[in-house]
Amino acid sequence: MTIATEQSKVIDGVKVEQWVRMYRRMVMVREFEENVNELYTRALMPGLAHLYIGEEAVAVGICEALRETDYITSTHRGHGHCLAKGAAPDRMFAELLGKKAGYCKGKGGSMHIADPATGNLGANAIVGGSAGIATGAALSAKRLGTGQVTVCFFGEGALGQGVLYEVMNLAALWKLPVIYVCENNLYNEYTHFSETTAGEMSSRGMAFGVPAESVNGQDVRVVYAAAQRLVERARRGEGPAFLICNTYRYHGHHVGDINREYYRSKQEEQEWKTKRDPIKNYAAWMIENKVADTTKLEEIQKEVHAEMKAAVEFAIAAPYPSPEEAEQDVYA
Amino acid sequence: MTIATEQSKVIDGVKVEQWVRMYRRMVMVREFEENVNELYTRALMPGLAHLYIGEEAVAVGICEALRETDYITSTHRGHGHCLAKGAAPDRMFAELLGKKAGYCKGKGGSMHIADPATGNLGANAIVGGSAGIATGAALSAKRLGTGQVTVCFFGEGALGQGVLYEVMNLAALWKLPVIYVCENNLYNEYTHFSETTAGEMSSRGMAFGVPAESVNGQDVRVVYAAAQRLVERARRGEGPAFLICNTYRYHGHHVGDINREYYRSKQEEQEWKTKRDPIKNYAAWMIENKVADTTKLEEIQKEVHAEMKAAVEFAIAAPYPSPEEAEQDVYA
Amino acid sequence: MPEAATRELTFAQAIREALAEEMRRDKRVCIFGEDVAEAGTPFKVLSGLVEEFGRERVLDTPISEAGFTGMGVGAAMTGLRPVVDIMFGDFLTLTMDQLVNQAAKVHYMSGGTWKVPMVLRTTLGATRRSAAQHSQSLHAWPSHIPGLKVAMPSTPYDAKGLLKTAIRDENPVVFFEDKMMYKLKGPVPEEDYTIPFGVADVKREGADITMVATSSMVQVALGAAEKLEQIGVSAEVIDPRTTWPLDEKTLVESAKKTSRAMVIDEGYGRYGVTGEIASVIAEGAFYSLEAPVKRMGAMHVPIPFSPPLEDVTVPTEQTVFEAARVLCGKA
Amino acid sequence: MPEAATRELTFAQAIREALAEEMRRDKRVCIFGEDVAEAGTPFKVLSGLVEEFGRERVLDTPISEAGFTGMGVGAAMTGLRPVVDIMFGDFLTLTMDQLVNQAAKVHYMSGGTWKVPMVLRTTLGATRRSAAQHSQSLHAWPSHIPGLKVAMPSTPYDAKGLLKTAIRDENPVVFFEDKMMYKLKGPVPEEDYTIPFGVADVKREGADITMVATSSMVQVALGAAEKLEQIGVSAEVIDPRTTWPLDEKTLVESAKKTSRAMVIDEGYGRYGVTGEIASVIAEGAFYSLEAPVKRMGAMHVPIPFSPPLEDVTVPTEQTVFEAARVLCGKA
Ligand SMILES: Cc1ncc(C[n+]2csc(CCOP(=O)(O)OP(=O)(O)O)c2C)c(N)n1
Ligand SMILES: Cc1ncc(C[n+]2csc(CCOP(=O)(O)OP(=O)(O)O)c2C)c(N)n1
Ligand SMILES: [Mg+2]
Ligand SMILES: [Mg+2]
Repeated sequence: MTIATEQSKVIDGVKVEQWVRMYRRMVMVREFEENVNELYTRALMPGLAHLYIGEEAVAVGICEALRETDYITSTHRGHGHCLAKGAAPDRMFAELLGKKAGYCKGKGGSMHIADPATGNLGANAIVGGSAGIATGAALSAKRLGTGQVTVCFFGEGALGQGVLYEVMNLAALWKLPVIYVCENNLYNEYTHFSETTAGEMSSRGMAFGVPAESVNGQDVRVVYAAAQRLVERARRGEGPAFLICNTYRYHGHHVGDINREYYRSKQEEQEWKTKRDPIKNYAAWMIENKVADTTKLEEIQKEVHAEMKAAVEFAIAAPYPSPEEAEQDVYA
Repeated sequence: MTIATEQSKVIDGVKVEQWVRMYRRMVMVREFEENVNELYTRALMPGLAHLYIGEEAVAVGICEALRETDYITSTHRGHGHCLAKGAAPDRMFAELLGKKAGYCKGKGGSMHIADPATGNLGANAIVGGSAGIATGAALSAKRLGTGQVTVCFFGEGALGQGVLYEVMNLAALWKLPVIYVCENNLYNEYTHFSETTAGEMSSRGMAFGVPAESVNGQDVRVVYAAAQRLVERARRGEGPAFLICNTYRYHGHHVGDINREYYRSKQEEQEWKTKRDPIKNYAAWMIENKVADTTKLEEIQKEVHAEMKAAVEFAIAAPYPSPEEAEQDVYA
Repeated sequence: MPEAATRELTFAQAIREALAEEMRRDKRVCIFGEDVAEAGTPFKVLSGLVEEFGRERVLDTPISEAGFTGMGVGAAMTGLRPVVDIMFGDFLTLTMDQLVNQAAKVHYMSGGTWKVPMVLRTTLGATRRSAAQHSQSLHAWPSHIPGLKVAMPSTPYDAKGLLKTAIRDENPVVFFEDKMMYKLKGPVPEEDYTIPFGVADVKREGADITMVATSSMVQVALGAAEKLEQIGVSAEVIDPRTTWPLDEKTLVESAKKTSRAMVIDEGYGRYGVTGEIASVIAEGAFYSLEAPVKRMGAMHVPIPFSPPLEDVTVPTEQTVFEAARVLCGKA
Repeated sequence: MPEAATRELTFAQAIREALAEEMRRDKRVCIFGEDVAEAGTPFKVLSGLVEEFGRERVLDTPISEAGFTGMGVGAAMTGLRPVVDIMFGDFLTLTMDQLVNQAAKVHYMSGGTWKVPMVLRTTLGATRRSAAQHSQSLHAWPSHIPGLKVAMPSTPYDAKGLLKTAIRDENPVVFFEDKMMYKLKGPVPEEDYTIPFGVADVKREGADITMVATSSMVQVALGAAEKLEQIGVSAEVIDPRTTWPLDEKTLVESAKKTSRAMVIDEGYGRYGVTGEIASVIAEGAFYSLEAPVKRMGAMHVPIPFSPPLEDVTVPTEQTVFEAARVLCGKA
């Protein structure tokens, strides 16, 4: 099998190795989330979680354009971002189950995965809450001359939070290397974004001096290309950007949101799932363009599947922190 | 003297009576503020005050387009707004001196003049702090069907406050009758707005679905015409607007800001004062267009001057509240 | 206390009923917040209200807590009586300027001319496995601020009566609901009733120790009181129901009677509600107290996610029981 | 306490010197806020810093308190040591989400992996005739929140030493300066020194009554102590210097010694600092106290503008003196 081994071959300006990695990462995110859902249904996970299924191309396409030392901030729907930036599934599952082996020693849970090693400044359960942090990290990078770029992920619901505009303005004034990535999945919880967002979404960037673009968030190639361009621009010192990725979440707002027909139709869901699935469509493109063949893709799926099963088992078997740990880590 | 008596004559589509009232009001504001400055210099006024001198055409032009029952919210630099909306100078001076006869019984002072009788929802010492209040008042007007319009005055420094965008978005979504009037006098305290404001200022409205305009704030006729149009539009139920009035404050940020050369040049000040003074230029136009003659204008100036002197004397003579009153009015 | 307890309602139903009745009574009452119409809030507390009152009076907002709280202030000043919905008490952080620099001060700063009859409903309480940004009990902050009133019911009956009072009050009221209590059932009469602010309720009479408990901690204290009875300690449980105004007299009189007091509140133990109430009792009942007033609040840590960690951060029946036992010298 | 008090500085100069020295020592220290560069702040506390350190390290921001405080958090996490300037303590309302849901919790939520070495400097204090939105003392709020430390110096010496400690601390520190105190002079040595957090300072020794006072109230308490001396009462004045961590031991030991205590703080008297400290003393010195701990804070009203009104809202030498006299049975 020549195709799969020719990792350094370049297709559409990108190495095959990278195309394959993006595929693997998207599959990882999906498999991870399927397992989260199952852990919830089996009552093995405390609390709730917000699944990223359907939006995989966004996190993966963006993070593919980042270096390991670059920063991200994430959201309540953050598993995809963390994985795409390189987090290990076993420690993530452990965190989701409140185990000591988790990224936050069980203190954070689903909505607060953070990891200095992969540049993950932390997921945030306050909508819009990490915009300041991301912009501050960009200030550090600029002042310290490290060349790092920060990506601030948020849902289109965060466009309601004024603090976002405060920091976009600052990022533009100070030409900070930060990309604001708006994941427009159409809903703020149960309310359609058109009921909460006046005006043209992309003008929300330009009004604060931040150039904006809007792309198909279901196509990892498109997302990656845009991210690549904007990240390099930021790295060159040319300032921030605002990137809207149009996407869709297949599941409920959170794992408990099962009956959704009062706010969106089954038909709408079906259409996104069947016609615009980021993994299926990307797989078809890969095969068509000889980036990989079916066997290779199936192999990846199997590997990821096994990896996730092992990670889940690791997490289930891992011990809880002991109660005394509640008082630790309040102060550094 | 025919001109002055022909109050109902119409010039440029506006009654002479109205043109004259605008002149009188601008002179009132200026005279009021000159007296405030003197009260400060004579150490008769507690605390500080932010003078509106130079910006008179904005408040007066806007409020001329409002009904008595319409609402305004005002700022730390608010005396002009209050007077233009119909506040009585004597009770305003009394408030500035902390006297019981003041609009707020001495509890508010310069930055908190409020008066239900003239639709003044209150001046606000939090930059951007009244944007929510103004938008809420517009919600009431719409829901109760009163036909009232609300004007929210703020300086361009308030463009830094995210809450402004939160409520503009809401006003646009709900088509609320509110006009956001941005008084761009070039400075946020001691910092030039170009150092604090990225992008195109007027796009800050459109990005949230609020149509924006930018006008010469030194020309009361221009301000009035724009306000008239936008207020009527809002009254018809066609939604909010964002009006930028370009203007200048002649004095310091507050009465104690005397040496200003470290942040702006004397030349700049001189230019605005001599070439773009809203009162002088308007007087010239009035005479040229036979709206009034010099005698009439001098008469107005004298009247206003006398009124202000009397108002100041009233305030100086008025008694302070008694200390027990400190505990009153906390709860309704 | 309920008189004609003909039926039981959950805490959530009691809240909803109070809102519905007030909205029927007074056309000026309206609700706004995130997902209040479309979804009836994530906690489903408002389900059905939009159907009855329409989208003119139940308004879904963008995720703009500061903005729509500020609009609540302006709307309240000009003729509406808004009930602003802040989904989680943790998001109060975003509304503090509107609440504290605006709502609380408008009446006073205007020399008593403008009024702000607004209610801000929000939640408190941990142990829902929601981690540090969705588990706080921040009611000490508004209680610290003159111009605000703060209510925190502990039963369906109190919830309905206090919410009606809040809506009819001419001042801004911050209304805290324990989100873990929404399914708690209790008697609620059909007739219209209100509960005055500043009147504590003795939830259980006792002779040996006074337990002042708020909101979520009232049930905990009652549970502990049961256990105490078994070891021969008679505990009086008092719920102030509003932290401001505070019914100091009832608290102090009880402590004078029992000579021992503790204060249990789910907010952080430091610089919060327990400090205030303990001070009031320590001062008022100084010559009667046989032991220092014992304070119990949330552990001074951000609320952790992991169940075994989270569970030790808030007072429980068991920890309250044990503290009371020690206080009464029965350890 | 100052050792080699070779010279006197004002409180403002002491703050400025601490910043300048720390900025020289550590290139990562930077300042941002409104008018910090161009004007050196309206209080002129920072005058001259931009000239020495340039606009890369002293940054004028837009009027975006939430935004730039949030940036402070992110910058602190990633290698800078920002000192965020919030002009008036009243504007803390705008920063509470960044401060409380972000800065205070990042370290804990991340399982101890990320740190937030940020200082937020702001002001407190009334009687400047600035009315309700520019006169508050809101330090009780951050003191209530685990993950934050809160310092509030009362002398130029403490200001410099505590600010240096704050800047070198690995945690978010909220630093309150009494704006009426900027011109107060006091001895400040030339040598580098820091003052540890959580160590109270006995500003005056005494035998008959313990006065715990914070920030602006320390001078007031010292003045009252002078007056008390004239009527034969020896007052001990203690400044905790940081409300969190709190040096409980020193406060309690003093109260045990004197058997009478009062707490004087310029924040609102309700649900604030006085409640906490009075409770700590009432509990720790329970068996030694001869009278209830007396609390004095700001009157429970928005701060009024008018001088005769404003003047009665905060404790003064005279009111503190009188309260102490009554407490000591010398009335
Ligand atoms: C400040 C704040 N307000 C409200 C919430 C409750 N909440 C959690 S997720 C969410 C909707 C977010 O929508 P969006 O930003 O589009 O993200 P999505 O869930 O669609 O990924 C809301 C309102 C919150 N977490 N934080
Ligand atoms: C939230 C807030 N931040 C800071 C201040 C301090 N402050 C008072 S006026 C002012 C500048 C305001 O500039 P602008 O809005 O342009 O109004 P102008 O004074 O020019 O009329 C600042 C920063 C404040 N009052 N409120
Ligand atoms: Mg969304
Ligand atoms: Mg300005």
